[in-house]
Amino acid sequence: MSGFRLETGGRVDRGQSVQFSFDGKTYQGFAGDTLASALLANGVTLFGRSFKYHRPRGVMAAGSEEPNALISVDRGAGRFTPNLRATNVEIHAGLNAFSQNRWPSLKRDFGAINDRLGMFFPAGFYNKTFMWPRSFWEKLYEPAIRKMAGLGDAPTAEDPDTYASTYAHCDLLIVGAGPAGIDTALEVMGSNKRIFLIDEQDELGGGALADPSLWPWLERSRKALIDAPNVTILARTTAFGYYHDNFIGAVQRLTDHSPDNSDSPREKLWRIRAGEVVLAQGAIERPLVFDGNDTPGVMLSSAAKVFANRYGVAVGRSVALMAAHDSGWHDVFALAKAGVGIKAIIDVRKDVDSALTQEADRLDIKVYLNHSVTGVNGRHQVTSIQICNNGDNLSARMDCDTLLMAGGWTPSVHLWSHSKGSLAWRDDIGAYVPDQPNENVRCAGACSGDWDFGSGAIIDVLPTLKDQSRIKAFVDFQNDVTAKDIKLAVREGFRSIEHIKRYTTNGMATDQGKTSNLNGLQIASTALAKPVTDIGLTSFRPPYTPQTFGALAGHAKGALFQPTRTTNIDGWADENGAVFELVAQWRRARYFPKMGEDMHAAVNRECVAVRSSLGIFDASTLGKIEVVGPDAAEFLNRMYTNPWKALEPGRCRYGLLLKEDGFITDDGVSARLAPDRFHLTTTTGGAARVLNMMEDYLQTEWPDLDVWLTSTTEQYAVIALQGPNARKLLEPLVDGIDLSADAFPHMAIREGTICGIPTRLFRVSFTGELGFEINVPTAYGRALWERLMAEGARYNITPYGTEAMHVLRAEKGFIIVGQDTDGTVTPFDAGLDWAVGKKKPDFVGKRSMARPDIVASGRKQLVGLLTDDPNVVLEEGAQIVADPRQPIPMTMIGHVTSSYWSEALGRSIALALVAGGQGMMGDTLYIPMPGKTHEAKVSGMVFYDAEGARLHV
Amino acid sequence: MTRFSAFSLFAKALGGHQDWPEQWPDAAPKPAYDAIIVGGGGHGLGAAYYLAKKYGITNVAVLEKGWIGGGNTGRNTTIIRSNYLYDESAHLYDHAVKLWDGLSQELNYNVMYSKRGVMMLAHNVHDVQSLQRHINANRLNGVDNEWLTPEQAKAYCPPLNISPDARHPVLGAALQRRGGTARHDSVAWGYARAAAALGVDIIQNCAVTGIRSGADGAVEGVETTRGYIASKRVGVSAAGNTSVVMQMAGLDFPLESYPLQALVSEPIKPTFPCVVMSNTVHAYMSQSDKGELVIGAGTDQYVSYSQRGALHIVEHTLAAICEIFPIYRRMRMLRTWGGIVDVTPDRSPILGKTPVKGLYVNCGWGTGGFKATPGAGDLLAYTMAKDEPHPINAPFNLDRFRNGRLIDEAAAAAVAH
Amino acid sequence: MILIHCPYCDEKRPEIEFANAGQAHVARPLDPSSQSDEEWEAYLFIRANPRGRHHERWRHVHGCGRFFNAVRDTVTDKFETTYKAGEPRR
Amino acid sequence: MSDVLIRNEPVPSTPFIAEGVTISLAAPQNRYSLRARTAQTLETLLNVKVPKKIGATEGGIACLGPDEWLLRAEVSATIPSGAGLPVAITDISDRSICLVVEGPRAAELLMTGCPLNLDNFVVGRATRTIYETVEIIIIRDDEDRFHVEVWRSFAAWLWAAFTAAASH
Repeated sequence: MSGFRLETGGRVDRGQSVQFSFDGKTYQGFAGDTLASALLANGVTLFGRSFKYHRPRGVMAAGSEEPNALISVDRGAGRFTPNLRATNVEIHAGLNAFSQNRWPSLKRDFGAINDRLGMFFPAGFYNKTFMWPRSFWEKLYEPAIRKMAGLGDAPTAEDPDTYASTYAHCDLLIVGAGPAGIDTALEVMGSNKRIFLIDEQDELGGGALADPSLWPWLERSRKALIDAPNVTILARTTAFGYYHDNFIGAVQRLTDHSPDNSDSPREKLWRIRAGEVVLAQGAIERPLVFDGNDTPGVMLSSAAKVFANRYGVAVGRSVALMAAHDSGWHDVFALAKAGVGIKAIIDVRKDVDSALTQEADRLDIKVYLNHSVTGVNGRHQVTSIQICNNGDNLSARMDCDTLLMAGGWTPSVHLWSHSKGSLAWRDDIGAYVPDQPNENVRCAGACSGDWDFGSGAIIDVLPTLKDQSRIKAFVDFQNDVTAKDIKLAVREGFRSIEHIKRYTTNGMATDQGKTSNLNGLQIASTALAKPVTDIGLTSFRPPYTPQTFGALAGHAKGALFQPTRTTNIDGWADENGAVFELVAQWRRARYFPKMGEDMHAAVNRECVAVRSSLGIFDASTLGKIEVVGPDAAEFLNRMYTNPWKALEPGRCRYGLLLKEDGFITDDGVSARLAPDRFHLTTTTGGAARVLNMMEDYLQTEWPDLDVWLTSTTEQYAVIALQGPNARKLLEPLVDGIDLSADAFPHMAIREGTICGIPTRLFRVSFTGELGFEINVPTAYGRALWERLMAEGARYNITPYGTEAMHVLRAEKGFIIVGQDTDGTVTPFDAGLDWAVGKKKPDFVGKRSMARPDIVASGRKQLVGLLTDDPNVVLEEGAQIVADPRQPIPMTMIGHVTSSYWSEALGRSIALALVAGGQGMMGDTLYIPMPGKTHEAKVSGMVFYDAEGARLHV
Repeated sequence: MTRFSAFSLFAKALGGHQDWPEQWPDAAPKPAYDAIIVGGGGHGLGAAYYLAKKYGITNVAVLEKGWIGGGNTGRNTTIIRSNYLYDESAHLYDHAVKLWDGLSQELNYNVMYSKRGVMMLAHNVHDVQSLQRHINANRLNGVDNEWLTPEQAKAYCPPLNISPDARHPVLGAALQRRGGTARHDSVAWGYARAAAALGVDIIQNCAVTGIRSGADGAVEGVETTRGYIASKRVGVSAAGNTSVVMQMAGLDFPLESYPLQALVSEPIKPTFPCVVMSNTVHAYMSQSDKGELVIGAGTDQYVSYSQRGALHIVEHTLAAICEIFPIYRRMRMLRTWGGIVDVTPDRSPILGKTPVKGLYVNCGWGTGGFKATPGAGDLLAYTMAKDEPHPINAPFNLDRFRNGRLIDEAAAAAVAH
Repeated sequence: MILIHCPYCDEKRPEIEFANAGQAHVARPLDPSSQSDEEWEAYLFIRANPRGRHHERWRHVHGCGRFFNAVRDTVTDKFETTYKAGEPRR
Repeated sequence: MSDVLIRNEPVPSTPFIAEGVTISLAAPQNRYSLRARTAQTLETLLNVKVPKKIGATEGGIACLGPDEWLLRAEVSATIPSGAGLPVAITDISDRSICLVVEGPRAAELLMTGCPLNLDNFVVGRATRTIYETVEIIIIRDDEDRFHVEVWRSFAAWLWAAFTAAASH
């Protein structure tokens, strides 16, 4: 045989040789090889280094339970993936793989010093030291510990690949396409049920892939299933989690096995809702626990059979078996038939089925019953082993290059446990098996504990005459957890498996204990002298195997991450150089800088334009709710603090909305279009919340009211025209509405047309200037905006953004809910007493305003604040104190909620919440900032045109 | 108690670590105690320790229905910070942070408190205003918290994506340098070991099934699955199960329990130096000393004790993480788990006396309980020892839900307008 | 993602179409002003939060839009029943 | 004013064609939200048949909830206001746009982000539901054709999501 590739056998395509590299060295493999099988075929035994002690490690398994052979794959810029299992990586031309957790090289690893000092690093050692001198922790110990962290390197560039996701529905989902899964599918195939059959490997078959005698059956079955229209087969797909109501998460790997990077998705997330689930995930072979069991060349016997029969690779030239279970014997017989040299069978049991010994004789294999392996020689590769007759201490050396372990089997109950199905302990196989289901699910085949592997002995640690405290018998290979670590945990008082796991980290490596959980339980059970069932079982949680962040995020990437809502006019703003801000889900124009302007300059110019002539503003994002029905006014009367019944059709009113706890949650100007029809507006961020709140009261508290709510936020584009020239611009464009001051006063609404388009025209102002808000069907928003810009040129019409809007409203003392209020502010705190209907017996939030702390004095109240130095613009969020000379911690009496430079006033202005503020007019308060303490005087909230002369023109 | 030190570790190593004693004995319940703590999490064990250490009450039992530290203590993302807005919260959490400092030495148990800094991201103008308000308030309260520009934030945490084109661009960040993480299990075990050394009984697999009170209505003891245990002082620190326990005393509570999920990636070499939180995209992350990226996901929307979270929560969390830290899109999720968080109407804890004499409560920590562990333990101990709250936890009383003096940090962060 | 039976649509629909709306049958007092501070606190804040059988409200917000009631076991997360708003407690 | 204002739509007017599925913007139409306690009330007012069962459609009227219907009609259509009656009729013509998703892969495409089992969603059925995080209304117009109503400000995102999924 060439290298370790057997002359014949295996499912690899010997006609198709594939070149790949590992740690920079080039190797040849065949199509169908995994990285593990291809490297083994090339005689490579050293694959990686363990986590804690940096011990040399080879391949232990052939599947996704592999704890040792973790490698990184580099597919070019941004396509570096650490911690892949060599046993799952399919080779392809140009595959570029690297070993991990070693420096400078895999063979000579500096970190291996940890192994020499291992006796000083038992489980939990870090709890016991690194504490003195105290200062050393931060400066020396912790940085050092953090440096040792991790296995593979971290990615350093953004992943250019895309990921897909979908929901899917089926009547029957079968997880695992081994013989049990395939048989289930074949049985149900005839029905008209929609069937999903998924398997993590690249081809169907599971265990059958390592048993040539089953291949003809497998071929027939595979064909039948592919031809069946009601069967969907997903290979390279891992069902990683079993969620409520038969909802299963699975990830399909689409491109990693092919040589070139493509634009098509790398992986696809399947979110499957299944009527019934059949779990056929099989079982995982258990390693045996003995000194040196982690030496490269020591592996599971079932894995050796897979490498020989599926990949045509001999794991060694002289192979010994350490068995506690019949299955190992059968594996070795299969190896012998495949042409692998067998050195001997060692079995811990006194006697085994005579059929086994006879077959061994027939194949001329030496057998040692009631023996154990007590030591393994060789560092990067097994060179020989020590075996010993249980009971006497006559240890003998046996040369071999590979040692197989057959420790029995552990049913894969992971998904079953995700589904909260109960487990039952079976002494005969020393494992938990599925018991009572919690979902519509059943198990088939080995994962339910029924198999034809034969029987075995259940043992924790192989008998040895060595001092147990001196040997390194591994349980969790990747995390370097040894039998003595578990015994130490027990000795130190950790009695539950949950504690032992956390203390020793047993089962917490990237294989999540697939090969270590049961051995850990057995050892703890012996150490505690309690049956396994009294120690508990660590619960399995998704994912079954590690899954890619990107796949779980699905297509939610970049622009698709979350929708950015834009108005019909957004495109114009974008083309005209607007600077945007994100508000709730919306993007809004914050200001429109002209060449060379910064925000300050742009905002000043925009404000001046509004005050002196005409400004135009996209207010489309304001929430709108149409409230219609005979009881509309009654309903609003109960929701808002203000009275609504007397409001005449054609008129508007400022509405203030509280939560039932009495605090302001939203506000807006609303109009009565007809006796039974209102047009409400809400804040941009409050729209959905307010509608939901109103529906809640309407549906569950006042279902008797004949009124219905409809969101019209997106039915209308809203353009605010603000400034002395607003009416002049509108007059020639509007039909059917008399715009004169008497016919159309402030806080009124009229319906007509503008530029031939129907409009709801509000005369309202959030700026203190003569103003209109034009509502038109959304699709016409941009065209109308452009028309107004054109017609408004003669008034030097100026688009302004949210920042100027904030300044203009602050000059008038209009609050912004969410900025000047913060969810703890009542109408009285905000100086909005006038908006509260005194005579109303009830409205949402009224009762809460009578609670002791709400009526107490000294609450924070909204006031104006004028800095003594008019040029100082306070920081929003700056804290206010009465005595700046007090020591820290200071007593803070409030904070600045809004603060701007007012070009109109030629000075800064601010709004602030100050304890008892409304009683402090004219008082000087202090705002201590780093380096300087500012002084400011409490004032009223209206800084500009207090009498409102500019509004009523 | 064998003192832990590099020397004892060395000495024991030579003996093959054969003679380490139990870190804490597995006690059986005595008929009566001077004080009982219900709930063997970090908070409860801490309370027991401080009762014995600071207030001289050593005849104390901690009753844990499962295994100590098996609840939220062992199921959180171990973030420690104190940069809260309101004075009450800032003082409460800063009291805890001060105790975190030096806790390893005090307990002679390395809890690995790592001051790697906690950074909170601002993604829009409103976030900026909110974080600035926090920073200013913290400064005058003597709590460290500083503003970072996007560039400074990236310098502090290189994996951060500060592209202005991001869906949620980073406009800046608030950094508390004293913030960080600790080893969650070690906190529970360290308190248990230190408390036991002072005489506290730590009783596992002992569920409280009833609370007995006398004619005067005062607490006399608790019924448990291991028999009746008498005590005139009972402190309940049972997180998600608090409502259930309080019902036994006939008390309805302003609490709801929700599933909270968290997850970790496979371990990788050091790549993420601090803790980053983003309230806007609902994601927070750090890297454990083992190399795993530790990620907090959101809570499910419904009350549940199943500790079984939904997949779509994980999808949204990882989408958010990949947006803020695009280089991790190829990383892989290794393990997820669920906790049960008890949430009050104002998202602030309840820590103090109850209407039942001798019955004290510590609950409602929501997703933020771990950071408060030493503080909550100390203040619960104080309150039980003096039968009155310490000034720091006085505002966190039950009355606030009646009189309206809520401490609503989330509301103060306000809603986008 | 749990499946929830909407009593109005009369079919099981996926959770993400729904919004949980807290404990059910917490009726708003007809005359809040007459409530004592204690009674008002109970209405606003005190919740059952049971381990087991729980009455809660959901809204089929991305469906028919209706609020309805449900009885669900908070330990298994399994629904016992769902019924329309206004129907008597089950 | 002489020249009339033109409409501005949030998605391209040219269809997106991928293997097995085509996505296109439907022509503008009038949309009304019809609300009443019973279908009967509306039938009397509009004197057309109004579907009683949630999810059913009848002559352009879809029943979305126990007291909610969506009426879609051509742009010339008019409708009484229902003033004074216990009904609510609200013009929402421009609130949403309609994406037409057709082809053998139409259902498959929608199910990439919609958790409903659309294989069991019969022709003529309509429902409000969700695509990932965005609310939509799905109407099965034919075996291979769905109408997807989505609020305007979400349309650009949905178009991007659909076209991305369609090209996968």
